[in-house]
Amino acid sequence: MTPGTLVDILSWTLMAAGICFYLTGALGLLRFSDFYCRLHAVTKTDTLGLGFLALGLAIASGSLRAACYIFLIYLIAMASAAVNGQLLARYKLEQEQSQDDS
Amino acid sequence: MTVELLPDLVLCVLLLVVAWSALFASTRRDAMALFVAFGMIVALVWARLGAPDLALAEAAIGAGLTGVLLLRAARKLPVSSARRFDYRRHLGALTFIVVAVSGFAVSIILPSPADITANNFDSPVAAAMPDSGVSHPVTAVLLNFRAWDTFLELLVLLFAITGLRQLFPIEKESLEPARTWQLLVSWTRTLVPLLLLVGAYLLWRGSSGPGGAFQAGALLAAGCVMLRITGMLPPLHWSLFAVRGSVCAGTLLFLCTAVLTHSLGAGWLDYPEAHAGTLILMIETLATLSIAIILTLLVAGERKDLCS
Amino acid sequence: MSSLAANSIILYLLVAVALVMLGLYGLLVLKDPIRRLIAINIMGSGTFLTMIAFARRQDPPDPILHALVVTGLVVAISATAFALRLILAARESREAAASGSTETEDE
Amino acid sequence: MAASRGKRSENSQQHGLRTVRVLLWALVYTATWTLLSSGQGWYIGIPVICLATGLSYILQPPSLAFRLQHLPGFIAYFVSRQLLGGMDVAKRSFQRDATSHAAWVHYPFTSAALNTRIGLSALIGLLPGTLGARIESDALLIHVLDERLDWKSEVANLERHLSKLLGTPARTSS
Repeated sequence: MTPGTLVDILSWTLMAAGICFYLTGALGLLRFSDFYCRLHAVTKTDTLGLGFLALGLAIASGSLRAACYIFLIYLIAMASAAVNGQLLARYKLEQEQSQDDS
Repeated sequence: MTVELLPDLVLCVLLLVVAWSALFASTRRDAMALFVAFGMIVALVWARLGAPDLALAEAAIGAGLTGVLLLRAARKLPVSSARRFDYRRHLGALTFIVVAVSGFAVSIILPSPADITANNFDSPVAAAMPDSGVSHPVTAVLLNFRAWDTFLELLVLLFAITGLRQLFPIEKESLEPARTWQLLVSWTRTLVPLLLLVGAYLLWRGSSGPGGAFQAGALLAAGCVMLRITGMLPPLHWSLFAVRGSVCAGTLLFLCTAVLTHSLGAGWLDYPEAHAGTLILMIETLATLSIAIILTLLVAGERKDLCS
Repeated sequence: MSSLAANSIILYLLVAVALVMLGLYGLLVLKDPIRRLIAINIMGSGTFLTMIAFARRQDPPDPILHALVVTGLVVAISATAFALRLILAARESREAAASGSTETEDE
Repeated sequence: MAASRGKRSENSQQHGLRTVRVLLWALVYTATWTLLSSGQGWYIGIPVICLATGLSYILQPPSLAFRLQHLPGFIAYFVSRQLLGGMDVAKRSFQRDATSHAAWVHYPFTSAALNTRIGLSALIGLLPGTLGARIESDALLIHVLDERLDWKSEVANLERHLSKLLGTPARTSS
């Protein structure tokens, strides 16, 4: 087995794992009962799925610059997922509270 | 049927399903969220069809800014009443559309079905590229070969903002600054300088690859909208010269260039070859500024922005 | 950039026609102004898709059509913003007429 | 990156601190531009980096000054927990009543620094079973997927790691 195929296998495995996480996240989105639980499903599995996908792509690209690119995108995507998760939860929460008040 | 067709099929089915649900979702809020999702899928389709410029523009404009625009408007509208389903009306509409549109499509395709996908002509752009001053064909078309289109399009933006100003006096206060949302504020502080950087990169990149004034302007506008929402940017009062100046800057420079090139004898917007690159960069920079400010005003503008 | 199979281009063209039909259908049967606006935007996407699919027939894709669609996108969003303002203004003036005063009320 | 820790009492010192922070961000911007443009186009790059730096002087983004020696430990901890978090949700999406024990809980901060608190509230969303919603004076409102799990030590662990990384001392027990 040449190193090239080994790298291929590794990157494809990582990407497949990433896609599996996305799929379970989508499943959770469909099956979980309320808004907040769905938010859990989306934030966690999506960042993890993206992480695996990014790692797989970075390995497959074989160039340092592309890998840095992908890492930068991943960092920003992860941060925005974390921020968005909280902001959505808070928005929904405050909407519900203001409805209770009125 | 080949394996290559599979991603296209998936994208197409997704596109149609999401378009359908964006139109007929049970609540208006769902409809708008699905429309934003539709924008994202369209961006994917552009990427698949080899149009990265469009994918960038669509992701920033079609999905991002349109979403903010719709959500803001929806807050001021009452909850939509339940739909009554009138079968006869629907059936009539459906029949009319299927007959009309497919009749039109068939009348175009049938005479020469092979011509539809045949590549039997060469774009004149490739031949003219060396004279354009930039090396990216889309930018060359936008700012050199068809500069009139871009100029008129800036005018369309100007018209939109003027129209908006005419309509504003009726509205009351709306945008509530989310100043107390500490995380949002911190995130905005972190992200906005980066958006500026990436926007400038897209502008620079436009001369040799995907990117350009429209994409950069949309990114900058996104940053400005974030700043407005968190209350870190003061209202863009129309009375301020800087605001009016930046709204008109792109159009004015285009106009000056047109007059200058005409008076120098080359013809309207016919750039001298030696300076084409520099001129395009200047026009693009000012156009980016104009587009960013106009889009910000269109999306997040409110009474105190536009009518004071 | 490898060229796309002819079948794919035909597929995208068909989808473009379907999108236009869908948008038109929505425009005819829907009452809610915001949904109608979405319908118009979907029709616009169908039109853009036609242009880009045609552009893809050659390799590299035809930049003229791409450039036209880039401008089209910006025109589309300014039209959307303007239409939303019109919708809101129409509603506000209707409300003002109903309440008999110039004041509009928030819900 | 230098560890920076300063009393906020003196105005000039605070000003110096602000400058250091902004300079760190300027480094980040320069690195980003170099990466994006592969080291070209400085005639636009340099003015834009200056602009972005000026902008961050006005906006004051969160400080980048953290303790480098704690970074590997933090990354290892965070990635491993994130992996667990993703697996947890993946496992739950196959269960029948996965969300029947979801609840709202309050977590009292042990750290007083604002940076740590904001970072904690954002990052907590990526750990197993927790999602921050709002900072309420001295506590964080958290939505947990399963209140029977030990969410408290989960959050406390992250807070400890974050305090170490950012160099903000934990508040003495009150």
